[in-house]
Amino acid sequence: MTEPLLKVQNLSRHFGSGATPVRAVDDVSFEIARGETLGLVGESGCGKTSLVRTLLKLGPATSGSAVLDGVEITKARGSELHELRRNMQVVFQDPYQSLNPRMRVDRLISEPWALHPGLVPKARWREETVKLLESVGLRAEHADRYPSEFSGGQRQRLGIARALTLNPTLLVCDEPVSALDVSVQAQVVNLLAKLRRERNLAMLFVAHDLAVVRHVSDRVMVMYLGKIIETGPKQSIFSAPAHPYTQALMSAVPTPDPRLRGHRKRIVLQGDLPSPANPPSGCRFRTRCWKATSICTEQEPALTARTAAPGLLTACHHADTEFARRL
Amino acid sequence: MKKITAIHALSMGLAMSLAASVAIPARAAPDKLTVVVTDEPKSLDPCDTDLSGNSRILHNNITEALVNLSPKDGSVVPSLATSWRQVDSLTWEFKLREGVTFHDGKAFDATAVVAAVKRAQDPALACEVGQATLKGLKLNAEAVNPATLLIKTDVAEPILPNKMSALDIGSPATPGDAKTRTPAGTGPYKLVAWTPGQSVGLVAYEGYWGDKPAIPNATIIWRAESAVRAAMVDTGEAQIAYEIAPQDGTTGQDHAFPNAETSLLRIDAQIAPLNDKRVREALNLAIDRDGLIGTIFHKDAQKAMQVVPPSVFGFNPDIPVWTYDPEKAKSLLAAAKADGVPVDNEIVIYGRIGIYPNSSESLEAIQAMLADAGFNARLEMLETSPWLKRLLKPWNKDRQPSILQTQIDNAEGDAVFTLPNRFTTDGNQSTITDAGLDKLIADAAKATGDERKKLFQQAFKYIAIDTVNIAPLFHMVTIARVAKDVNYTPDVQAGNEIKLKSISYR
Amino acid sequence: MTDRSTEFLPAREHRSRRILWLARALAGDPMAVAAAIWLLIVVLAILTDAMSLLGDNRISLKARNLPPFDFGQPWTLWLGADALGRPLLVRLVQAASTTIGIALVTVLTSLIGGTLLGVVAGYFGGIIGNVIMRICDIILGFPTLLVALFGLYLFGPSVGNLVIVLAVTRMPAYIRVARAETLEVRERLFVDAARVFGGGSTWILRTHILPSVAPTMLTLASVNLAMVMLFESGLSYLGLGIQPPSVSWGLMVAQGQGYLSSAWWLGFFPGLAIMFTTMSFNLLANWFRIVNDPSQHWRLLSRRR
Amino acid sequence: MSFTYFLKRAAFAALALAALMTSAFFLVRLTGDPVNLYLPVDASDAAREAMRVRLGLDRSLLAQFFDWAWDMLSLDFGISLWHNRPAMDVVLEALPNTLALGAIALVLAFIAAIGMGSIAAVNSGGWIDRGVNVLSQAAASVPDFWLGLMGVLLFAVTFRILPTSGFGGPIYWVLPVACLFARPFGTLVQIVRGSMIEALNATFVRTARAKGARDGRVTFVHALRNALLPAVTVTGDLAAQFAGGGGVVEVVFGFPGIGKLLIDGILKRDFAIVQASIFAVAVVIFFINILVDMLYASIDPRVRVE
Repeated sequence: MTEPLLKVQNLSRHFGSGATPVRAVDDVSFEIARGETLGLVGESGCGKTSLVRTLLKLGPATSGSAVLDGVEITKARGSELHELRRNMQVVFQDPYQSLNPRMRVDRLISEPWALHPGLVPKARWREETVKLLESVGLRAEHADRYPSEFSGGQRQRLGIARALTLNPTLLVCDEPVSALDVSVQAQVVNLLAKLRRERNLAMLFVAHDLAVVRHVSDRVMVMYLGKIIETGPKQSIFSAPAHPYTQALMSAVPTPDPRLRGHRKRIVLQGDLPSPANPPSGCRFRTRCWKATSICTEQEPALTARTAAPGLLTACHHADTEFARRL
Repeated sequence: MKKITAIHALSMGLAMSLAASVAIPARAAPDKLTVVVTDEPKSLDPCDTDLSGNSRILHNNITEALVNLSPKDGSVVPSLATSWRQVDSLTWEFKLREGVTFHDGKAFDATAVVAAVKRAQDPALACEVGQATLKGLKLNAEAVNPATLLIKTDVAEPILPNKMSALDIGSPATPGDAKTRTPAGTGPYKLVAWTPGQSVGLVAYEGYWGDKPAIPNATIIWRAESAVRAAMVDTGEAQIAYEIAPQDGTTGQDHAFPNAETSLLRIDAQIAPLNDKRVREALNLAIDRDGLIGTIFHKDAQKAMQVVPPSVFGFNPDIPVWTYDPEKAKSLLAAAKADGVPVDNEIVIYGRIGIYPNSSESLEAIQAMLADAGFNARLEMLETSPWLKRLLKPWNKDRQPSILQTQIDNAEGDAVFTLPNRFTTDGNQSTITDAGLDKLIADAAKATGDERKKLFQQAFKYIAIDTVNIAPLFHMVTIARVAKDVNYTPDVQAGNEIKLKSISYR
Repeated sequence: MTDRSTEFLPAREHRSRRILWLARALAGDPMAVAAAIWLLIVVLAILTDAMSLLGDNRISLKARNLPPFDFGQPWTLWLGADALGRPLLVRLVQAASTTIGIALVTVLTSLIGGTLLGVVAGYFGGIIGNVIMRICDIILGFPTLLVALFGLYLFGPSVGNLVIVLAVTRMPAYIRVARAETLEVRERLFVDAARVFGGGSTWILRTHILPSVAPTMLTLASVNLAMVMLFESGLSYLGLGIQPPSVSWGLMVAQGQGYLSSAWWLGFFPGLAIMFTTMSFNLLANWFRIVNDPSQHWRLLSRRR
Repeated sequence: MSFTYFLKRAAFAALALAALMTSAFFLVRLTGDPVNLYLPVDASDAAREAMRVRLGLDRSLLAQFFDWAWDMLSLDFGISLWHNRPAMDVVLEALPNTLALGAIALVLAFIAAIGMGSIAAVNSGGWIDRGVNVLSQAAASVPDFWLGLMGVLLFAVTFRILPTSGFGGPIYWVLPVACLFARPFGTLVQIVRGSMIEALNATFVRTARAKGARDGRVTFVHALRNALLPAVTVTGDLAAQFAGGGGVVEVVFGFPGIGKLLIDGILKRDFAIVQASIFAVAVVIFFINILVDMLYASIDPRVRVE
């Protein structure tokens, strides 16, 4: 097996100090192979954004490591960090916020080149910009406009084009379509899928919308209160989720298969997300779990293969029984 | 026109409602008089009367001196002393007026004078009189009996009675270790109250030894602006206003009187190009004094040729006044330039804001006149404290060539009060060192009578014609505005005293 | 989200349309038009004087305090003559260049200094930020007049010192606003994006934060222009600002005070000039603020109908 | 407002005050030696030196500073050189005049501005609004000292219905108050008008209107409350400025207030007066700020003082 592109081990990100820090990301480990897309789902407030920001080095890691292409992200500084930036780029959630409204598109797109001199000579910026704009479905004349003159979907295309300027190997997409109209979402997702194929991009695709994740991901990871609670290949997760939380999330997704409609009962979770500063003992999900027993209070379940579903790792004490019942 | 009437009507209405509580009297009550001056007195201590702002309120109103100077000819006339004589070169005897009491009930006698003399010379109190008029002179007063006083001096002082006219006698109860704000004297008025920032109130003293004043209540207030002071007489807020600017002093109510001040520009004769006599002469020739009179200076001001007015003992009437001759000034400058004098160096004119009315306008005009004659002059107006730094020694060695606006006061009537400090080598304001002049002034100060007069006249002539370290401007006048119904004509001493007891309503 | 993009679509015409639109917006505010005209006249007058086209300005004691509105005189004397017989109109124009020049330089200084310090304090925070803000608190806590008095007594009342003192006393306001704006912009997503591209602090400050903060700061500066002018006039009036033979409007009022009852025009006209100019700056600042605030555009544009 | 909050603010204010007083100490001394001003020009050098020794000005600046700091701690502000009595006494005579002058002008300006501003806002865009706008802009732009001079010229010199200057009964207050009134009035009208127009367009007022509330009530309860908050803030700032003396106006009218005292104090190098005035003004400003905060909280319950 080749070395993964991104290898995250026991990564934690805590906010605040003292006795009860907010554990936004708590002891998370995962890998992304070259060209692979990993979907990351979870409710808002579960730590997705903190994880992304830590990986992008927009905030420091509290502990653990994340290695991209042999470079330790959490420790990178100076020119090493600067080089690292080239390999990992991001598409942010809000295309209205992530583009400086006072910069024209050509400046927006070429900003990364200005920061990495030597990559593309200044004389070719215009040409490259047009190429990129066309590759994301925009036209050359758009280069002379301001972001405010674009629609939401067009803006997100600009964001994507800008993320590709440095030709990264890993693209982090932080809920890239959740701010867009449903009709536009599909276009942008398709664009991302196309680019991924063309450029052999690895992606970390963050979303709370499972349908979107299903469309682009190879593998899926579910996060709850700063922890990964289930991860596995797309097929396994979508067809046979073992964790009750995953099941609850799935139940909310409209199934493309018409035969299954009406057969599945929608699971509505009770209660609010507990405070990450003071998570429940044992299994973190137990306060909202309909299957919780005493063991869930006492022991924290480890992320292990618990079912026969191939490649599926689940952190739930009751995952096996669930699987058994299904059969 | 219509608009103005409307505004008038509106404001009238507004004023009516406001005036209900306090109205301004269009005409003062006949028992009250308000005088407006420029500044609040700094002190009301009898030993500080060397400052005109203090002495106007105190001198001959609240406190009196042993003698007075006659406003007519400067001669010494009796006041609290009835007669005096010189016993020997170092001793003077004064006979004191009897039956005089201070406002606080204490009797006026020789011991009171002894205390006052001692107090005025106490270095810890730093009295104005002790440090200016009596400077360099040690007085030792002895009471022979209650009505006879002996004053001994450490050096011969031919004009001791003149000097005694500046020393006001306060009550023996005046504290010896601090200045007082509540003076008690023997004068026709006693102090009622000094409300800081607002006014000083006086009331006639029942037990005054002389004629009772016509107006029993007097108030002295102060305003910095001459236009405001002038307007106050018109509005009835005051009956007498001092130091009205020339542009306001044009009505029949305005009385101009010579105030013993002489305005001049002091030339720093030690710095090039001003160390060349031709340049200093050119400077004098470049100033159009006639053009300044009647415009920026009052029409009654007199062109000066020396630094004391004609009333001063030692004044020399034979010194020619500078004529206005810019062409000659130019040729003098050219001649100096030909000899390598750096006449193009920038000369600063240091002015003092408000030293007399229109002080900055006068310098702006003079600067323009100098520029016309080919001088490179820059004007800098200073506030009093930095101006004093330029006036008084020590000076910086590598200073810019400069001309300083100043005026010299000689109310005491003798040239000795003007010359030594300003024109001798040791003088703290002197820009010249001339051993001959030093000796001349020293000899004059010791001499008496005609000899004294002759020597002083020589000194003035020498300064005006040989050293030329000044550009004398004018013997100044002060303008006082007096309300129509008030009977008062200011005299030459009005700059330093308001003779309240001589004022009456018509 | 209002998207006015369709209004400006063709890129080439963007700029010229913007100017047109500004003109339209100006026309929508008649007071701003009047203000602009007044300022234009003042600027033109200053320029004319700079090219010495205004004619004779010599001292002429014979024309001292010549009354105004004597139209038989040369036109420069229509507003009368000052205490030294110089045409008041010419003096007013000369004073205008001092007064407005000082106001401009002061505002520019405090704008640049205050913005830089405020942005630094907001972006980096920490000890430097704290020190900057505490100094601001102290300066703001005490009357401007006092700070100015000290400054001018200490260093002497020259034009340069006047500018420094005024700039320093106004600066805290700029620092506070710049800091608050920076704190807000710093958290924007596009700043994060720039960081992910490898932008360092300097880059982010220069290309993202400063341009975002600038419009607010410019609005503040335009309001301050009027304030500084009034303040300079006050100081000059007190004898702490401009000194003769230089001239400013405030000083002219102060000098005119001595002629209050004999030649009222000496103090009247310069005061009027201060008022008109201050008012013009205020009105234009108001207009500028509205122009820069999309939610208030209607006020300017709807009036035309 | 909690007591601890007050203490916290007081502590900060005390620190700021200490910093200011210290800088004032050095600054006034840098403005020059008072000795020349207080002695006749003919005084001898020995007399000058004697006075320096008497005032302690011959010692090192640091030694003077420690002495001064010690006196400060015991609230001893020294003797005024010019007035020849305790500096704080002089200051405390002037301060009430200034405070009264400022308070009268501000209260009048505030009331007038609320009235004018709301009338303009209700008639937004109309003739009344334009008139008010021009008037308030002019008032906000007029130099107060010039207004004072013109007032004197018109009402005192020409019509002779008001005194030129000075201090005394109510009539002496008319012109100074009018001068100080102008700028706050102009500024506040602008603010009240602006925020009322905004508030009148805001949804909550429409809601209130939809509920059937009468127009007058809508205007004066909702919009006015909205406009009061910025108006109070600005008034507070202005009050703090005025506490330092309506400096220029006090000079114009010879009004015995703290501003004039301070300017005279600096002109006369009367260190004790300058320091005592700064101290008094700073303390007043501190209380004004607290007062504004309390007012703020009482107008808008959402603003919690913390």
